Amino acid sequence: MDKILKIMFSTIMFTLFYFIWTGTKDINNLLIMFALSLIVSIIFRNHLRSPIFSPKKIVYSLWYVIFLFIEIIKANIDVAFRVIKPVIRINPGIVTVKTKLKTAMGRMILANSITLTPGTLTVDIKEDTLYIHWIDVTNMDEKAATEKIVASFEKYLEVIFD
Amino acid sequence: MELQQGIFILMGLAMIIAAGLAMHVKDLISSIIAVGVVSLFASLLYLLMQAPDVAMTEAAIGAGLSTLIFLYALHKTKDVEEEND
Amino acid sequence: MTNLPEILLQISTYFVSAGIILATLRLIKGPSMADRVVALDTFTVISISLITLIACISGRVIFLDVGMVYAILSFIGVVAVARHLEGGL
Amino acid sequence: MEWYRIVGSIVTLIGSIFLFLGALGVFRMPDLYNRMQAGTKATTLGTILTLLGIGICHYEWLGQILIIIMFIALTNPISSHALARAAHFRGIPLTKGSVADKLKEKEATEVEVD
Repeated sequence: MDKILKIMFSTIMFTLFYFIWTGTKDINNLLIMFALSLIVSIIFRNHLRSPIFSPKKIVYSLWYVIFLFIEIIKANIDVAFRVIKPVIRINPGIVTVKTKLKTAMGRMILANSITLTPGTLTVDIKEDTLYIHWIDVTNMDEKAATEKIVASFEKYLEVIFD
Repeated sequence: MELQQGIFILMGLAMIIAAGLAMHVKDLISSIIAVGVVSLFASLLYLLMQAPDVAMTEAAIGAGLSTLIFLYALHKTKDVEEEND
Repeated sequence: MTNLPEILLQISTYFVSAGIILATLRLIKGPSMADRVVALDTFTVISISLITLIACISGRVIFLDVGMVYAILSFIGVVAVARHLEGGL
Repeated sequence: MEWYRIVGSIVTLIGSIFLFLGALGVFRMPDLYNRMQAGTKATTLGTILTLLGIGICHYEWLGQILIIIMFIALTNPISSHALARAAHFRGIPLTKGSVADKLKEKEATEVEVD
């Protein structure tokens, strides 16, 4: 039952994307696209995620997107000031942090968010340890780095992907 | 009109430089990337000449598919090359 | 005053072109192949913006399709090269 | 008065300045990882703002432009992460004056255990 729900959800999403992309009004066109989406969804049925229906998760996702956008703007202003100075002043290194998230999807979103936020770039993930290239290392300790880099994202992601 | 011609000449020069890089570089992966860049510049040039369909095909085949095929071939022939060293 | 948007779009086209030239210089200079791949990635992503600007100036929707092809291409190319560097494919 | 076109073109101008700064960062930074930092962050926000500005100018294209923005925002960090991992696997070094390399220490201890 869960699998049928996943297949239906992804089929409808694919058809919706096709509709937004082409803006077609021809019903036959949309029916063909629906059939193709169904075939693709059935082929990839083992890799699909179940959709989020809980309202709390949706609210947290929206807050997370807004928070992430503000962080990205901060990161870009940081990069801009670093780049236009005549002498580039950096203090880079690779540090480790630990994450509390369990699911693979949550860890992927966390790694992508870390890549987009000020001065940090995810290099590798092994189990629950993230190896992060930090452009301005202020603290080599694992707990302090975790507190500084990961904690603000985990607060949201723990609710969304628990 | 002169500005547009200048942009065309600049892009042609960039294509020639990238093609020269593909011959000059020792490392094979860099050469493959340089060949892909020649295709990307050609595609941008087609785009500036108002031919988007040709540009799309050039980008998909020249820069995408041929790069993948070259990488696959390099992966297949690597063992032989290491034996010769 | 009426053609202020056109002037601003033209200035942004110059900025984007300068970015493409800088990425190409890094591609020529880059010491190792990984630097060249980074330059290629930057080049492709900046070209998407250039293509969309051209679409806005010339007013044809089909240029956006070319931009989408570039976006897919950049992702697949970089992931393929990374996969090859790690020894798979 | 087409105010939305002025707003859109100003957003596009800001985005293109960020794109230029990202390319400048790729050109000026000393080693691969720092280049990747500048490249990924600045090009992601620059592309988002440039496309969004054009979407405001031509509001009938907004659907397609939002799809491209979503695709880029999702795939750009992934490709950069894959490339950073592969480069570190290949042993491309960090620049001089780097403080720490915990990943290298980890790999070294794993080899000793084997």
